[in-house]
Amino acid sequence: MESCLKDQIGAVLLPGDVFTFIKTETISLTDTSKAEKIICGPGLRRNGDDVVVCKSGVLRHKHPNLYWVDSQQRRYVPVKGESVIGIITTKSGDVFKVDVGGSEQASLSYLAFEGATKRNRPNVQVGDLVYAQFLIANKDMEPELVCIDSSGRANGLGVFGAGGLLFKVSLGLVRRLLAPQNEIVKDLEKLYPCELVVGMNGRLWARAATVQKTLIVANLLESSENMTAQQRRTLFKRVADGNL
Amino acid sequence: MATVQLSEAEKVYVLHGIRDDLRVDGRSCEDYRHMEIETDVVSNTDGSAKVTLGHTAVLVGIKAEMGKPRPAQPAEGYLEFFVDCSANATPEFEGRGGEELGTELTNTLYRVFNNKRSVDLASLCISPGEHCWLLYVDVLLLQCDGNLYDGISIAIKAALFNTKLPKVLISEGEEGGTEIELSDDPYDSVRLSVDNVPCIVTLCKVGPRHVVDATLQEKACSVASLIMAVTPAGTCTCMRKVGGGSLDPESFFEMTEAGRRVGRALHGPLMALLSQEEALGQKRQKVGFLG
Amino acid sequence: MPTDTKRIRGPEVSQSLSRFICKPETTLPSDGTRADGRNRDQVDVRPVFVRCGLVSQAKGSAYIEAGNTKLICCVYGPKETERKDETDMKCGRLFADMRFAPFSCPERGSWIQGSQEKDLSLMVLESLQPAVCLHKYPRSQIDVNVMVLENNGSALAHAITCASLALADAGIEMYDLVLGCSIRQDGASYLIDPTFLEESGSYWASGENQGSLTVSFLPSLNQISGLQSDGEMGEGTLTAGVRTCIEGCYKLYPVIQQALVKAVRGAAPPPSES
Amino acid sequence: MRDTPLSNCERDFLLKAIEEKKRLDGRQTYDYRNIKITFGTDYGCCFVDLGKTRVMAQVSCELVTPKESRPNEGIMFFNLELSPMASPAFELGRSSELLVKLNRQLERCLRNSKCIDTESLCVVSGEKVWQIRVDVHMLNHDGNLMDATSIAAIAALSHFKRPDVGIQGDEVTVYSPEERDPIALSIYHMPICVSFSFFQQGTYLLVDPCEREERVMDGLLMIAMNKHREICSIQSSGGIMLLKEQVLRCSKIASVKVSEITDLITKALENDKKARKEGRKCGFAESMPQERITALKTYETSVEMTDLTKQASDIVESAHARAEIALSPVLPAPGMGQVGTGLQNAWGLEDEDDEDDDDDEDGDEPEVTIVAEKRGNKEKRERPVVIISDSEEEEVVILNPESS
Amino acid sequence: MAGLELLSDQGYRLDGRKATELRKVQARMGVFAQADGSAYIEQGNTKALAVVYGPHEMRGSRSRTLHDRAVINCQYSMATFSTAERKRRPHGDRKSTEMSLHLKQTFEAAVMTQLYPRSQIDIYVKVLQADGGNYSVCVNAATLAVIDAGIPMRDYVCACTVGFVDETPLADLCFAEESGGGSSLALALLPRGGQIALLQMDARLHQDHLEALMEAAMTACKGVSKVLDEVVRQHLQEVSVLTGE
Repeated sequence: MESCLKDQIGAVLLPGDVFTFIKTETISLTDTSKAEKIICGPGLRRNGDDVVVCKSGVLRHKHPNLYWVDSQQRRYVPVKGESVIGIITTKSGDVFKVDVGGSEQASLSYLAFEGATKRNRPNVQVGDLVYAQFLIANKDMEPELVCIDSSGRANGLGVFGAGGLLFKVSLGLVRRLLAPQNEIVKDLEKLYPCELVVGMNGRLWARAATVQKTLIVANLLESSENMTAQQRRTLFKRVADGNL
Repeated sequence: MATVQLSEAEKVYVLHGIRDDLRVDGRSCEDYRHMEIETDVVSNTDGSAKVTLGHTAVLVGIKAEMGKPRPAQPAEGYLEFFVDCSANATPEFEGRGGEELGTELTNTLYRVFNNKRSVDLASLCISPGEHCWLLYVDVLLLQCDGNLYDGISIAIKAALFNTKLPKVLISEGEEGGTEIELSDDPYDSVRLSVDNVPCIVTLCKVGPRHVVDATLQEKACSVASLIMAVTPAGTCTCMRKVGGGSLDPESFFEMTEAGRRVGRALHGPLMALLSQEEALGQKRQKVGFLG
Repeated sequence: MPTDTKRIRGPEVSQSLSRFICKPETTLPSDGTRADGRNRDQVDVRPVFVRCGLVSQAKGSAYIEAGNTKLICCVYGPKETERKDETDMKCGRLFADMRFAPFSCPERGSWIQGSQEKDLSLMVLESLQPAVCLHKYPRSQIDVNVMVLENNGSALAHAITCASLALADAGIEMYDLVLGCSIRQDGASYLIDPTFLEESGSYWASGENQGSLTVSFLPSLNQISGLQSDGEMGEGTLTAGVRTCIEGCYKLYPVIQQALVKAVRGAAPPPSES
Repeated sequence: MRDTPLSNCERDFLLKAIEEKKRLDGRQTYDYRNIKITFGTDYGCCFVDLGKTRVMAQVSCELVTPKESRPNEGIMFFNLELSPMASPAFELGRSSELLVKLNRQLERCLRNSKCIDTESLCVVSGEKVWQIRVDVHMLNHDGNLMDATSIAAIAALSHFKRPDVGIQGDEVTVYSPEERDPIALSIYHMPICVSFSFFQQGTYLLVDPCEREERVMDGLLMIAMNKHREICSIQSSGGIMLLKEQVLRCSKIASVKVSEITDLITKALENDKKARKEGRKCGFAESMPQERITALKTYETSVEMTDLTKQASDIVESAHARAEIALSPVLPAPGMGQVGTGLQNAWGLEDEDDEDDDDDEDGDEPEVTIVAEKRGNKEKRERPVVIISDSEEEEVVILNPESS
Repeated sequence: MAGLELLSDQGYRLDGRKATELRKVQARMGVFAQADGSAYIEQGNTKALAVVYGPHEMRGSRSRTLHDRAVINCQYSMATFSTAERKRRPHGDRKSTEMSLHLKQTFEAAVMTQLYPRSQIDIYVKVLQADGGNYSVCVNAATLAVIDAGIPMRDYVCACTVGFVDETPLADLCFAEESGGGSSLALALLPRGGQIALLQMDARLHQDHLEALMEAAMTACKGVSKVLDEVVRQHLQEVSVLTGE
């Protein structure tokens, strides 16, 4: 049954495409361990004996048996454990309301910051950016963010953002950027030093030495969304040569 | 402020005062507050009046337009009422907030004038079935401090008194139709008779007694009030109970009696005042809101 | 004026047919019996037909027929109040809405609520309010909807009666029933429970609105809960009119009570076999 | 649906960038974004793209009775629609402050300036006149709706043709386009609205703000003008304090911008006319202000390679001609009109030498621009997928302003 | 221009004024007892009332609350009898909504809103009689009302409408001049700093004349501000000095 999925790796799938698995009529008694198992990632659903595609995109595979559809979605859906960039919209009671670009605002407790206690509240203003991780994210509950890890350390999370630029890209690009050894990031590194915060919700924050360079970085990233590696390299090279 | 919130202690104080015929501001139960009337305050209108009753301030403008008589009453003109509860009075009236109260007041005014004697509608007719005067009576509520009905009705009466309609000359046109000509001379005008225009008296039942010209505090203490439109002759052109309470028949009859008495007493001084002001003529220093 | 955007209306210049029908002189004789055989100057209300619980979806409902005046009333609630910002949450709120069906009058009416209907709604509300134990329903609202199916006079009075019946049918706690009655003055005599023609007809015959009066009354408590009059009336006529109306209400009272008892019996579980 | 809130970080950055005369898309302070004017198949239908802002205007007409006060004048009616499609902040059917503001400004800009001969719209005095209705729909909101709206409305009005009528006695006959050629409206002049946004209590000024800039601005000044340098309306909005000098300076900038845009509209109309005459279904015209590499996210403009050199050399010339205009003052000298001609690199390479990266080559300005053109083309050619051909675009005819 | 000669050869206007002359301005503060601030102004035949409530808690939807400053809420309405032709609705039409918006902008610029975070200031203006320059008169009335309410402002906001006829700027237009078809410019000014809080112009005007027109408007505004200043001073004298302080 895996074979038919395997055949399609890298192909564009559309919602409603069905993978049917031909049942072997004869059950081999000797080969019990052959029962195939696959894991359906985002965009694939099991429907009875079939696997149905529910998002359009490219089918990806990860060894040994993980399959998912890589879609160019723009709207973010909170997932537990993901790190996102949020904007504080209101302070209410002992929680902040945070806009993460999802369907609902997430809540962030005052106490979910490193070193925060009842007495010692973090200095967070409305409109500030926070890099936070989802503690709770499911369809039935209000999503909740934290800015500490399980041991109470900030570990890179928390309020940030002075002097940089926030912009939005597609979720696909964000995932590409976060992939280990990503080419774009590498190319960018060569160009000049800059800071980059990547939120899984499609928000990027960049800061370089000057406003000018920050803008260049932002524009480069935005435009590398739809570029081939070749195009990107020439572009980056020209920037590096100072032709921009 | 269209309504106020009163604490129980305040209510008791007001109630006890009224029981002893001594109200919070020193009046007795059938006294009106200080009232100021000025006519001819808006020059764009054909008649206007401004009345303040305590803090209640009402401005009425009457505009006459030439219109077609209603098919059912071809030989009569008619009146159109509109009450604008402006946000000036209270922020609650902002936007459409004043509409509910405005409709209520407007409907009552239509009822008050729903008879032939209040205003001589036949005199508003120019040529039967074709042309008549249509009086737009626009009430502007500038400040609410209780007893809106009385203030409005007095202002309307004063404004009607002040209304001057240009004289109309009807001549036979060349093609058989009638031609209508308005007199250019501003002094050559027709006045309306306001002798039978009723004044509204609102009686508020507070505890066992009733008061006229209730302030907002007193209104907050009362469960029900009775609105009566009383003509100088003592007849009643409209009566209705407002508020969430009920009245027993005996006190109801008492109240109608009092209302009639107060209403009749109101007309004399009002008319005297209006003619007095009129007599001052053009020399009169117009005060408006500047005073 | 609100305008109806949902329907295509006839041209503005169009007029009702009735205006062009050459009517026979409708001047009612100012003495003798009335057109429908009732007597003047007597508390001679039209016989009424009352039935509760016709609308199954509503919490309570009532239908009333007096002569050709037919109306139906539904009560919904008590339910959670829609307006949360109201400061006074100790008491429940009563909402009343009275409408005329477009076909209810000789001339076609509009679908949207006119100012006259709003006025009548307010009257219904204020008449019912004293009778309902609103303090028993804090933070909630009760909706009363009255639809006039056919208007042959005294619609308001019957609407009040019908609404109080529907409230009782809905099991809303009340101090008393509310009954409505109206009269119309014609010269020296009065017509109780006037028909549509008498309401408007006598106006043109004598050329003057000699006064009409609607009273709503709580019969057990002997309280006037609502009153509305227009047309010029002297003191004597007014007081006499109110008394007559009260009398009229008392005449209606047993009929309404009976209907209610019948409704309650019908709704009660069958008595255990005995 | 609520709009994404603006973070403090974005606000601070934008303001800082503006102080340094940088804009998000690499434009200069007085530059317009790409303007593209497209006409639909019907008369009186016009799409305007202003960068990513996109509006559509449709003109229609109807015979109505005139207003009593003006018995022999036609009626102009303007209606704007902020559909939720354009921005999540817009709600359908609610008249927001923005809508009222835009609508009134459009009315003032086009009706009160009497740019259309309303008397010629009279058919029978006091009985029948044409009512010209202009519906403008916002399709995408990326700032500066007003300018896009005014361009779309006036272009659509100029494009529109009403049916001819004949009067015989009391009878009014409306002829179908087959019977008699429809008649264009007589337009006296073309008022075009130019928006200026102010930052830092009026210290900084930008033309054609994009959506993010609009969110951080203090106030807006809209000036409607025609190419005869007649001001048709001025409207300031947002609680800013202006000084007289600023208003006068804006009016000067506006006059230059207006003449550029007017030329563009005229050209677009001509192209459309030509296309129609040649029997093609629909016309298209596109402005092609100087394509610039610095705005890395270039709009998918179609540049033909054939006259690349010509265009580039044009730019080189113009750049040389105007090279003396300094970029540094906050508000350049009055009368500065060479706005957005691409003479300078928006990335301000002049200060790059002292930076510690490998980006040390200071760009010769004209050269840069040429490269810019090249890149734009390359991108265009190498990424044919990007152009999603929908039905409307299929009928598009590419007309290069340089070649036409 | 509709056959009317707006400016005679001798330089007089329809109502006998000179080109730069303002109409007679009369004003009074503290007209109503219940409002937090109120004022009434007559500018020629244009009469307007302004009432201020606030700063108070936000009313209605709380979502409009600003955490760093007060919200200014304006409503402009015209009495139905204020114009020569009766108006059907006092407010809610497009023009009134726009006017409300403009008033709001003007006062957002002038009132020191940052002193009252999370609160609301209501300014309600009612035109009782309209005879040209409605916006300007309303601004002037509202300024007085805001002062009467004791809300801190940067400066008076004075507004004036000017027109342009025969190459001459006319100050403080009346209705006949406004409807004459010439260009008219409404300008709200903070006179001390010469800052323009609102600028609005209608109808065609050549760019070269703009400066002269604005200059005339600013001069007229300064004239108005003198009158208002006097009114305020006199009012304060009456309420504080004469009552025995």
